[in-house]
Amino acid sequence: MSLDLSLTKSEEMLKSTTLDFLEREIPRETLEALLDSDTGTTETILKKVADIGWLGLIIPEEYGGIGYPLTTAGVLFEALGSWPLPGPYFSSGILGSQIVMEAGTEEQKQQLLPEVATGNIVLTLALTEPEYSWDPEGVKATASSDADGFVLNGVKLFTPDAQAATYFIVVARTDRGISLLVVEKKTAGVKLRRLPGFLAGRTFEVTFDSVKVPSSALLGTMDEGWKALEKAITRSIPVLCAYKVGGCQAIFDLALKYSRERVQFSQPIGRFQRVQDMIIEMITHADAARWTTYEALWKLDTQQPMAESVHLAKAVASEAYWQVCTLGHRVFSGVSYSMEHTVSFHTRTSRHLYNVLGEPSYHRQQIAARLLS
Amino acid sequence: MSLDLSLTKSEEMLKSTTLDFLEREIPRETLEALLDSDTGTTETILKKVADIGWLGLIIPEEYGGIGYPLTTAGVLFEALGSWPLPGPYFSSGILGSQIVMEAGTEEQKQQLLPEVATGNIVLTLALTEPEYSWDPEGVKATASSDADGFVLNGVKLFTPDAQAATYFIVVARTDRGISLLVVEKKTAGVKLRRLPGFLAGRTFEVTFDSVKVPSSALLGTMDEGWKALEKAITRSIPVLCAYKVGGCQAIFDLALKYSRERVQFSQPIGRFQRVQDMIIEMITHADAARWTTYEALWKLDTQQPMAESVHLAKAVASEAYWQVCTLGHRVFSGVSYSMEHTVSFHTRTSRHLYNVLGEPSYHRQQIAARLLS
Amino acid sequence: MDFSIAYNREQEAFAEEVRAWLDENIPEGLKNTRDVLKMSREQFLLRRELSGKLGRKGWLYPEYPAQYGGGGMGADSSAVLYKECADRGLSIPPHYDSGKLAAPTILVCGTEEQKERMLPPIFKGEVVTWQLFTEPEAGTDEANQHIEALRSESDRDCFIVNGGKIFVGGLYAPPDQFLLLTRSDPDAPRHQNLAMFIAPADLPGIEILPLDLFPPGTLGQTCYTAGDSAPGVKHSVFFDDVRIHDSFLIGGDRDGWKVATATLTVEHGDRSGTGTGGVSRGGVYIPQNVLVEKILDQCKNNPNVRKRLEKNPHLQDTMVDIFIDGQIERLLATRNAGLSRSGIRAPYAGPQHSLFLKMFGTALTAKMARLLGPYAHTDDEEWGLADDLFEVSQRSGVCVAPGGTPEALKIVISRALRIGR
Amino acid sequence: MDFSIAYNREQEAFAEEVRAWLDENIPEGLKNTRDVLKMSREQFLLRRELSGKLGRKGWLYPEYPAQYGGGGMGADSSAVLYKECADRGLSIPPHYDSGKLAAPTILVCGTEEQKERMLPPIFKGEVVTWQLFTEPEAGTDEANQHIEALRSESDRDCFIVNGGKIFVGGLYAPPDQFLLLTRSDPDAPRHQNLAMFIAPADLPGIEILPLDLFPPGTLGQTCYTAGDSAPGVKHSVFFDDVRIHDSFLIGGDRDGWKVATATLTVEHGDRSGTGTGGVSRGGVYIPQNVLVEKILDQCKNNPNVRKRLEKNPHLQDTMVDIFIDGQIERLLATRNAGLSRSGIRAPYAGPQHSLFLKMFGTALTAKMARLLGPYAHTDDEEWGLADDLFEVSQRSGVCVAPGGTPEALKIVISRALRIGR
Repeated sequence: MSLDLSLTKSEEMLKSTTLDFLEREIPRETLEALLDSDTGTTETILKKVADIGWLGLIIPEEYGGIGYPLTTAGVLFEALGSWPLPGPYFSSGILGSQIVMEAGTEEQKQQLLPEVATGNIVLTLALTEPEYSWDPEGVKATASSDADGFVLNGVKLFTPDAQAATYFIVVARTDRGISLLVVEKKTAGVKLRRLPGFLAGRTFEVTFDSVKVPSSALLGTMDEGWKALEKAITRSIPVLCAYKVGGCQAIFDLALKYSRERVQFSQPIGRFQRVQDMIIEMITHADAARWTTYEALWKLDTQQPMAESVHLAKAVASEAYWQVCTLGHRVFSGVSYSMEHTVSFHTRTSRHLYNVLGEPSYHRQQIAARLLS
Repeated sequence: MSLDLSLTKSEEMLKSTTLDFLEREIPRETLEALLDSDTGTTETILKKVADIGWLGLIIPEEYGGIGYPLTTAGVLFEALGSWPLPGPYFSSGILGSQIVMEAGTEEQKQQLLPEVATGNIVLTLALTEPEYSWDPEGVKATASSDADGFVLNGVKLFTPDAQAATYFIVVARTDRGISLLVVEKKTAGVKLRRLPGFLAGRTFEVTFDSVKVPSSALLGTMDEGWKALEKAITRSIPVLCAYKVGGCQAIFDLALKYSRERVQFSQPIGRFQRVQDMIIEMITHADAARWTTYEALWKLDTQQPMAESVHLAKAVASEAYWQVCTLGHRVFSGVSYSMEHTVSFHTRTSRHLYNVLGEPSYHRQQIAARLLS
Repeated sequence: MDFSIAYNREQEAFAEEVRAWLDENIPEGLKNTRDVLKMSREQFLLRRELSGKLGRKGWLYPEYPAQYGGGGMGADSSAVLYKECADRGLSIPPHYDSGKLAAPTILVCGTEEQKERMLPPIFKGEVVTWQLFTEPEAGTDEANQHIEALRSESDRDCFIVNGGKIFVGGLYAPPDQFLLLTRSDPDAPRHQNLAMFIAPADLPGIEILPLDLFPPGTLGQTCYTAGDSAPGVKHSVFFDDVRIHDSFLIGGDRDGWKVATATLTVEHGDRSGTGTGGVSRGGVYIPQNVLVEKILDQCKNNPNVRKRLEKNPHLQDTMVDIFIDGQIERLLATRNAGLSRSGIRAPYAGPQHSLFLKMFGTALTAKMARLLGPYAHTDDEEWGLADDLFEVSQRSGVCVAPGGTPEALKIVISRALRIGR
Repeated sequence: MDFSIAYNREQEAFAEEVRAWLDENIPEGLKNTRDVLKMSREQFLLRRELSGKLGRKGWLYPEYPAQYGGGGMGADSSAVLYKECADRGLSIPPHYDSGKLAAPTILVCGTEEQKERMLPPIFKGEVVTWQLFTEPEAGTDEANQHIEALRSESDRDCFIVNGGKIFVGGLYAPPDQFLLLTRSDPDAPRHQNLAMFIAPADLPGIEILPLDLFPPGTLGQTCYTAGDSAPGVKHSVFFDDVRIHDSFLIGGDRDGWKVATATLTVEHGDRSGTGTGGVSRGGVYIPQNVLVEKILDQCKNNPNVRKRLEKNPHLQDTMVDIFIDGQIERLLATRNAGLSRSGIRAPYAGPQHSLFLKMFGTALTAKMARLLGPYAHTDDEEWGLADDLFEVSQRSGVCVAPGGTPEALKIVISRALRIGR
């Protein structure tokens, strides 16, 4: 067997430089401001992270990226999740670039990917709609083609990072199928509204009201966008899971430390069996998320059959992040209800990310179908 | 409000005379022998319990019974469940008598019910088959009518108390529907085989191989047996639930006592938070089972809409009994793995009863259908 | 047995009177706000106005002795009051107030003079009280108080108070008085070193600061309608050489723990009737679980949610889970009401129900997310479901400390079962 | 990272050798019995015969030092042995034996003379050992031993042992020797009053009685194939003035707790490599979870079960639950194997996996009943599903004590995380 679960040298280095960067560039007050902002980032930060390669990490070298495997992206996003750093880095650098890779023509890849890597353009996927669904049947938005290109109509709901993005990858119905269109945010007829709610994250309602886009906006082949999109989503999911793994591990580490230091009834609370049980539950959630995630990444990187693994990782990691946050609040109790407490940061993030790219129930159903077929 | 959750005087008396009877007549060794036997009872015990009225408790006075409400039967069966006393008392005195009440002609009631009340005949329902189901579609056994009566063919699986019974109420397909037939066990072509398995309880495979039964065996109206059966089952379920409530409470009481007395690491184990959490979980299961059960009984006795309540009680009480047993083993640990330990008695009973008259998943599905309709 | 909680004839007659009175007396413009954070100061003042009216009528503390300004009613009548108000989305009192903790404390542990002086303003809705127990270092261990109240050397009738409290109070500051737990003797052994006060909130040296918290509420814990009694906002309160006259001291100089225990018993949900010296808290009223009802309603009647359930039939089982736990919760409350009515004491029953409710509330947030998807996380007017109820309960579902953490409740239950210390 | 556990070239070559050897050497008539209770004495003797053959080949304890009769192999080779045997439904050793606990005890704490005397018979499969730790009064508190082993007044080289052990051993009595924990000094403080022996089982004064237990097994806890290493039956063992020479004493007269701790660390699943003084237990072999596979197979391929799942689609989510937990369990085992291979020490990891497995096993019994209905509760040849696997696992799912109760494992994990004592 060649079993080896350690990080490579370059992954170790990426991890430590990332944590150093966060320590240096994203102090607590900055993080709070970012979490409350509409974009989750700033021009300056975006420029800096592009410079150190986060946005082009998995984009092949020929398109201006570094060309790392997905596992390496997992290591990066685990570090980001530990903070938890918000921002459109996943939406653009991972999911966006993967959609372009899977769906785009050679010309489009050449044109878009280097721009994604430098942060000059920021992509986000606009897929779900008022009738929330991750299946193609959920797509009701239409793109009718005319001589000049397309006219786009519809509402995209729960669209993440819409304010930070400069371009949307819009999933829309065309004559005989589903197509992907790259639409600039500032096009006339595009309207954004951030969804209110403490746990809604930075998700938006994006309305397309007779939006005219040129023919060149069509990503790849007409009517055949869904398959490419599905593949790109599948490849991206475990990287998002790694972000949650980072969150789980960070809360566990914090709670473990707190349980050793916080004294109640004249002893560290970690001495109490009830607190121990929470700690044990937390690390088991965190480990379950970690290893399902990295196995899925490994399978993707080594071109093995992996559909079940990806669904597994998303189902497990989303649930784990949710539960670890809830348990974190129970270990910390009162102090963790502060908006400025790290557990609160994670709770808000975990609730929002629970649904992004499919909530556990969706992925569980995919697993059920595969187990019975 | 007229809320009053106390027992009536006569219920209190029934409870205490029942517990006295069990104390006196069913000592530990007797109970062990009964639990291992094929019938769960003996001729002597059957005679005695008939004498004190257990078998005719809810049979109306005009048919030789006492005519108590179902709640009173719940009080009796709670006491029996605390032991836990096996035997065909529920199958015959409750479910059997209810089926006859709901389905039988006046003549059949007059003929059968007094015999049930005296224990001269013992009924049990033979419904489920190899394709296990609680819906009418699961019934594949056939009763073809000829000049002399019916010819019965089929296999009834997981039939409880078949060895103790003298008559089966067989559910079978007839020309245009489902009919109920009262078939004497000793009829030619009826074959019994007890299902092996530690947790299978006293359930049997009963084979009907071209069994000839007279026309008079038909209970009530031809082809219209299902509806009456369903009603009788609905009325009987909460009484069975009360038996489980008795089991839950008995294990909780035992475990609570043990947790006060058993010393580990120089203190009673009840001082440990992990043990406290088990105890708390046990009493909450027990109370949930208790109050869902008695509310369902109250609704039945006062002719209120009750379908959801009955499904609720069965779903909750079956799960509760299962879990309380499992927790009981965890509190007692090693000693409770003895075949002679009270928790083991209950574990065997709880596993077997989990499925009788529908497992929780069946009843949950019934609730779902009602919530959405 | 009889599980009926429908009004009997006398109750129905009284209910008619209550309804007419409420029609007449609910101040114009008072709105039903599920999200306490959205309650304006103006709305809060309208609610205080209603408190006063209820109080003068004897309906704010219906079961407390009439001689001190309470209603002197039986449990059956108070149940009517609670239910009729709840039907209009109002709790009693209709805003955050720890008077319901202060009142039994005074009644059980106060002197006759204190009862006569302190109870009527509470019962008549003239004052808002905040409970000040929790400290930065105390947490679940309420006996571990650091705030000091020492007899003044120069004036032995006065205590000098120094220190801070945290996570206390609600919308809007300042209140009129505090129920204040302090350490009165730094050298005395644990449980014999505390003093309890009912102290004015406007004494010199008191500073009240709001905290920026995960908006807390009671909704996620209780699943009940009355967002209006949720704190909404929590505060820190600092005491800097504050002089409190000992006429505000409840019990003796070192009786604070005994007095606090009586109060905590109420807070931890002892509804079994006799726990607070015979004072029931309207325990025979079994409120509707509005959150559960709304969820089930959305499943059945919201086309998007229904479609979701049809496409994902296993989610129907989550719906059934919620239904079942809601029924168990209702039945535990009914059981407690039944115990209360028949005067039977089962000390584990109250905190058991509180714990069940709390754990149900937390689990419910996860189940809602599963069942309802991202709709459960926004209070958008267009896309959020059922007003802002779901988002609010999501928020409060993680805040399980108010009213006792689950861990504190387990300690209380274990004690009641005589296995814990 | 590399998650691959497929054989590499050297492993494949060795596997071929192993397969050929097993073809040749598995005694004729040896049957694969899932239900240990159904294993006849004849079958047990065939398994002992196989033990001897494996032992003489160095394959019974493949990773232990060759100088004492072990295989002296690396983890990669031992993994092949475990896997090839598992593929034939056999564990190593192929019957209940506590030699795997006795061996590290002797290796870590024994004298050189003891190692040379005691290890070869174990490694060569010549003796069966039973662990004798549990006492009627001891339970989870293994330090609380009452059985007495006192130095004889007349003959200081001998101990006189009196007392009893319970819930020990397996099919079939008697074994050849005991790993015996005793109290050697009634007056010494806790943890300094114990002595550990490897003692012959046929000394005068020893009586072994079978217990009538809920048939225990490791199946429900481990979900793994090898019913053949489950105890099947447990016994009481009584000692009545039994003389044990001190050449059988492991460690000093009062070192028993230290010695036991080394043993318990192994039993509680420390597979992270260094916990037992560098001796791994084949931890790099990740066994298939046969029970989970059989359940999923029934869901897919048994028409009755499949119909049940189609009629009750919410049961499909229970199936997914089982799948997911099975995957997590496999990945935790893989993680431990990975740690072991890279020599990284994470002391919580071993007991964490054991605890997960145990809780999974218990929860699985309820999930099986839900998923499979009453079929899960019978081992009927006609109507039971998948041989008698389901009924057996139902039985053993409630017996969570062997190998450490969940509570004991939580204590171990908490210690490893440096929060518990």
